[in-house]
Amino acid sequence: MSLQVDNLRVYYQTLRGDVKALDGATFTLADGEIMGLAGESGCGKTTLGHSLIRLALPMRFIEGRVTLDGEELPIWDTEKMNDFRFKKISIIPQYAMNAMNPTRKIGRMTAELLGSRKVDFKDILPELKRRLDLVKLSHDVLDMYPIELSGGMKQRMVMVLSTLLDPSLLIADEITSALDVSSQKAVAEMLVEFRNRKCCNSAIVITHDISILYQIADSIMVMYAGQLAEKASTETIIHAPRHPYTKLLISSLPEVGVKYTERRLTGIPGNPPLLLDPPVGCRFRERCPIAFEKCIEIPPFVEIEPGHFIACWKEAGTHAQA
Amino acid sequence: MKKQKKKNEFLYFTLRNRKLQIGLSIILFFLGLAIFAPVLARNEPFAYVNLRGAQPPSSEYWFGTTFFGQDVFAQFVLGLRATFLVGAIGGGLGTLIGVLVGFTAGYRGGIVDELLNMLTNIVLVIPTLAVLLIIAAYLEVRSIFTECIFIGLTAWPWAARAIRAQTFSLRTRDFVDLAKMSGMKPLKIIFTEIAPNMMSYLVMTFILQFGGAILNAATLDFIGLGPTNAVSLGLMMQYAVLWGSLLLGHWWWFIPPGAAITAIVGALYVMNVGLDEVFNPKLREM
Amino acid sequence: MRKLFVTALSIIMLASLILSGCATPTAETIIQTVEVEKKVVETQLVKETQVVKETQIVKETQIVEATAMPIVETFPRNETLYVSGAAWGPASTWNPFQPGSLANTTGTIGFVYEFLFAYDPMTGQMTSWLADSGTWTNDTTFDVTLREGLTWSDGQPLTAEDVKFTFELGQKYAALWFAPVWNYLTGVTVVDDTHLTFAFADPLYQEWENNLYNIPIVPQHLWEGRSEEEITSGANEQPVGSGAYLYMSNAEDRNIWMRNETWWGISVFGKPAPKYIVDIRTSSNNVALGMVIKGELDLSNNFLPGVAELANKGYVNTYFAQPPYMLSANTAVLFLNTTKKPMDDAAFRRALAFAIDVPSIVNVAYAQLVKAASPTGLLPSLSKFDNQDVLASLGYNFDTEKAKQMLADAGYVDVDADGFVEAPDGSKIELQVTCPNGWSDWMAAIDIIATSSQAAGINIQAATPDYGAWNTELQGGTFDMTLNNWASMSNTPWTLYNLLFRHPIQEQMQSGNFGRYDNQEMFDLVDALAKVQMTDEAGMMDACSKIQELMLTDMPMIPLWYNGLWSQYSSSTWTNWPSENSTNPTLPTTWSGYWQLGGLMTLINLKLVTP
Amino acid sequence: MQRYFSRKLIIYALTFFLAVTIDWMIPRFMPGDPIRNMLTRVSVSSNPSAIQMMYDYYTHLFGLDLPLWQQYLNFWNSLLHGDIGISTYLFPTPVTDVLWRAVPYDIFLLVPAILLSWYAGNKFGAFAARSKWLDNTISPLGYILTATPYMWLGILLAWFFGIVWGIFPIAGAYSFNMQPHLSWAFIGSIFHHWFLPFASLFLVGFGGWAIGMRNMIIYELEADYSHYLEALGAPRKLIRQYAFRNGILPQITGLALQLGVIVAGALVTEVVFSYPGIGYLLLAAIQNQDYFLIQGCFLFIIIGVLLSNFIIDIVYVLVDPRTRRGMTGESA
Repeated sequence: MSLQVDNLRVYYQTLRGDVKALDGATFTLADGEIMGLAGESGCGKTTLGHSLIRLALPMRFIEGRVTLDGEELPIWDTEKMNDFRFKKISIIPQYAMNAMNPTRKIGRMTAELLGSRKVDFKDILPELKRRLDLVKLSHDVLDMYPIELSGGMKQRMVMVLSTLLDPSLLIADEITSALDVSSQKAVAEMLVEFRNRKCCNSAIVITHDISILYQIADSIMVMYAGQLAEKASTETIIHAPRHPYTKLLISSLPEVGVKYTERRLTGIPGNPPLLLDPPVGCRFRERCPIAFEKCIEIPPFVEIEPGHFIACWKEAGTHAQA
Repeated sequence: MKKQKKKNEFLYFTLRNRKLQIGLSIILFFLGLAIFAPVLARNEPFAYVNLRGAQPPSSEYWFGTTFFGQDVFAQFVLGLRATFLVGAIGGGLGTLIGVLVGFTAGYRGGIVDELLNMLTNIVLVIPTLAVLLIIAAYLEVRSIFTECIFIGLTAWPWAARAIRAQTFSLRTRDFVDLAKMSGMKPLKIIFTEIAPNMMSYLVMTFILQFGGAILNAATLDFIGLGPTNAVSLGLMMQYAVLWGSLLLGHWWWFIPPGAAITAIVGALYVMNVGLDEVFNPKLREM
Repeated sequence: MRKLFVTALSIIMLASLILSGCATPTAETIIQTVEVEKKVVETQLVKETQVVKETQIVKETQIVEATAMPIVETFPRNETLYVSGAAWGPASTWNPFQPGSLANTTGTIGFVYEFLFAYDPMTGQMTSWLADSGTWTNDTTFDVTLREGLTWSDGQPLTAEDVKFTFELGQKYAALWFAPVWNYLTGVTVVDDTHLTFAFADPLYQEWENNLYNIPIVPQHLWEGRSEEEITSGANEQPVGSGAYLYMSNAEDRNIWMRNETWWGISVFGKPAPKYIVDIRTSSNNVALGMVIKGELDLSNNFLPGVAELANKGYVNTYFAQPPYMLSANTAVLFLNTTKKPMDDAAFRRALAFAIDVPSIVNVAYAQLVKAASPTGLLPSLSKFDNQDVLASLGYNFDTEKAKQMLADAGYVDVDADGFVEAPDGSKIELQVTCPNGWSDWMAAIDIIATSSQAAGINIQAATPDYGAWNTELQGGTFDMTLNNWASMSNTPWTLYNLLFRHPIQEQMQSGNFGRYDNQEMFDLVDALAKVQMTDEAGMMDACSKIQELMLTDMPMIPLWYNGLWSQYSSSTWTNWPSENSTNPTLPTTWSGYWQLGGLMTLINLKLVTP
Repeated sequence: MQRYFSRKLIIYALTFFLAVTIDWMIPRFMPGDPIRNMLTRVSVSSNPSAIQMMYDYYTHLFGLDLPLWQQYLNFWNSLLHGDIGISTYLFPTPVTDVLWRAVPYDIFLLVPAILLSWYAGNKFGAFAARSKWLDNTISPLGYILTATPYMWLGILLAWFFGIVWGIFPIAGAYSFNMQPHLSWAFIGSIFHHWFLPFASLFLVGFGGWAIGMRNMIIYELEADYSHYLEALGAPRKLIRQYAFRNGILPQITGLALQLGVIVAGALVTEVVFSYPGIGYLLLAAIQNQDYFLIQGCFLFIIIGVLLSNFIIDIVYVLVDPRTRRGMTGESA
């Protein structure tokens, strides 16, 4: 068991009150598992990803416990988390295009970054070069400025950089959304390759694009309105989802491969609730075709089959009762 | 609904922002003095009211009297009027020209942009004050109004530059493309889609132009190229220095006008940063 | 080469400084205590002589072309006179024929170049200078005898040939200001080295005698090879003259003069006390005033408002210990444009003279630093030419009620009840009184003129165009009424009346009669005055009386007050300054053109304060 | 990079052309007659015909009697020969001589004031951006300083230090009791006189740069690369260091844009302290309606500003790799 998250709550502070962007998430991630994290915009998937590595204002830690390789992560403490960042847990940010300091040569920036983490650049240089080969980047990029690289190159460079210290957990945030289709595929495959080569132990891939997950993820976790809806193996989620939201999500895709990016789910009537003051109970209740009285209570996220978790009174009824 | 909320939030931040509160209250204080100047000033600004000449502040003359026995307070509050007038007209004109040039360049693009941008950059390099000095030096009679006009006419380039950049980025945004595709007329696009998004920029540009115009006018006045027939804060400083107030220790003559200019311009700058924080949520945390 | 020299010299000086092992104190430390000052000065004296010696060694061995002027590191306070108030810009010319620009190098005429005569306005006497004597042998012949033993500062003798050469330059070059003298001068004949004769046809005696102390004599041996351009407009950067001081150096804000130890006048007048004169240009009153108070400036001839207050407290010294504190230098006259209505009406002009509040100008605008002018316009030094009878019957004084009455009598009545009178033909009167912008004392004065005239019912507003615009209006005759004071202190009333009634009337009036007062009778009277012999005081008085009577009847312009000979001094280093208590007071001024009016005598009379 | 420079150079050439044209035009199309003004200062005892002759003589000497186009061409012609006329106010000194005498003082005053205020302001601004507490205490000072009119600060400094305390002189470039020579005393005197004008220029500039840098740093700390570094556990120090370095770039461009304002500041400061630079000269030239000197001052100021701009461009290229690598990082 690589990652264990228990009842994690992270809110956003705003002037009108807390936005309950992540309201009680409990799940685990196995060694070597690549887990896709899917859901509509604003469902809390990015909040979840970021809170694991860099919980910064206006995010506010409410409660919960995160354990990585048996060690508890002090995610509420920015300073203490520094010991874990990069070495134990790392991220490929959504803004990979702008993630590197524009006025430093990439090699130098890497060296300075490593130096600040007490890692000797010279020791790691051979490995760095191997990994550049792996992502098909010339070693010359180290002597270049970010602006001299194309979008895809930057993406790959950031990938190499983020995983350079072989973190146990890698969070990949929308790593493909800014790329064209062919690059998307290549980057996605590289991620798997990285995992295979133990450049990272396990990974959480946050994306809008379920088709990418279909290609690379071992499992998929679906979120809705700040809460977990369903987690299961990729095959199960795509072909046999149980949660009514997952079902609608999957069925609304004309075919696998089409993004549902910013478009509203036309197949699902209504809008996601405002997380400033979310409805009590199951947050999907108001849009759910199969909702019933019980849904006024919050459904627990329970394992209905080995490795298949779901938060729905109806689908997991018996288990929930128990 | 969404728009309404956005507006409220903006207003909320505006009223809550400490920098804006401080800046605005200073400006309003001086504006009040300027507006009620005729009521507050108990004497004509140039009348020789105190036959004993220069006297320090007293209950009769709040800011004392000048070398000639003129009421400094009367000159001060009336001078504030000139200051605000120059700021409003000079700064307003500078902003207006800047917006027209910058906007046209940014929105039209192509050769128009090339030309206007080149013009902007050329005028930008020429030191404004040097030009102003020369123009002022050759004008026979100078009023506050002509001063405003010339300050406005020379102050626009950097406003144009900023507006152009902003227009450029807005022009390529999705919603403008969408509007274009839906066959909206350019003018309508400008007013309904672009202008609202530029408002924050315009307000900030105007504020900076306002402050800049005040400083420029003060400099001109001080050098003796100010209005030939009016009272202003810069002229007060000029007279104070000319009539030996430093040496004679008539501090009440040269301190208030400079302090007022500093306070007004400083308040404008603080307001500008405050507005920046309101418009740019990223900066709110500091 | 010169650069090399300076550098070499600098290095030597630096070395000597280091060797002597002491840092030169700044001016401030010198002034603080007298004991310290003395000590310092001693060390500096030693140092200075040392440096000068070395300079000469360098000159002899290496550089022949270098000028003999030494560079003085720090001027010893007890040998240096600091003055200011003459220069209004950086030095640009040492050409004695450019009187206008010479203000910036005051002393070019007076220190370096000298005149045949000097004039002492305190006594009203012409005194001999280069000339021992000058006499009219008949109505058209003027004989001049030069002093014996006159020399130029380069050692050459100054002879009658030099004088002849100088005067004949005016014949050759019309652009020289004294060229018009040749309208009536017919020739100059040298009799011998010290004697020469001027021959005239119908001479203007008054102008001629004025010229005698205003035309600077230049050395023929250095000037005869020069081109017209060099003579009329060259900068003459290394002036060689005959006078008491030598030009030493200049910078943006100062001119420095050094005493001419071989000056012929030392044996005649005595040795001017200060070895060095540093003439400082101060743009700001604060600076000059502050320096006088601290004793850093010995004599300031700047107009310093508020100086009355400081004089009363004893911080500075002035000629008079009480108002007006200053001697009078020239007359501020309100010119009225007689080509415009209603200034074309003598009755209106006379009423205006009564309406102007001169006492307020004196007391408020100038804080009592000036005196109200005599209605004749003549300076106190020429007051013997004021006709008291004319003044009694035709003089004017500030009297609003009388002004109102006179206006009413002349048909100027407030028809539309707006508080201001209308002209007899019913037209509105709206006039402007002007002076150049930034001339702050005058600006205050025209404000008072406007206000007091308004009180008498005349709608006059003050306006301050820029100098250029003002000047265009002045000379082009487009102003309504304006202030002017261009007649300088003189030996003859003719100078003032020549300014006031300059004729003929031309499109551009460049040097007088700006209001275009066109009265042949007056012109004839002024011309008649010009031709009266200077020695004929009764004749002059008679001519002046006629001018004054017509002037005060017609009132084409209104003399208002005398601008002061601004002068405030410190007695911390130098003393024996002229004052009302002096036995033989001279003019305490450094202005260009005043050295020959007693300014130089002031320097000669100075004494070092004995600590 | 070549494109960057050639573009800049074209702009500068055009600016120069335009400035020279304006320079030539302004006095000619404005009222006032410089020769007449000069002659009014000449003794009034000379008669009108002599004055008229002098007038014609000078008019011809200055070339004002030619057709305008001819004057314009002549202007360029002599300009390119380094001749910009003879000052009427300081007749017969050539304008270039007058200006060259003033230029060293300007350099001596402006270069340290600009560079030091820029450097110190940036350092201080970055320091202020460290924490809310520092920001709230330091920034107001910056706002006050940058909003202060140059002359007022000058007046205050002159009053406090020159008159009330009397520890600094308030006029001239070196003590009136000295002649220029090489000694510590003289150098001391030079610095003693330089200090107050320098301080007023420095302080106003300092406030502006500090505020600018503070804002820049706050922007940069919110930039993506800063967040990425944070996510990778980089210490604050490194992130600040990057933010500072990147924030400096717009400040360099800002320096070029501010030059005009600084020149204006120097002008009034020189007036307040009677410091014999070009500003002081320009004022005198204006007051005396000296065509040629005004033109010369303006021209020198333009050339100075263009040169400084060009130097800043070069520095920018050296500092910002993006321009060096063939990308137009900062558009002209």
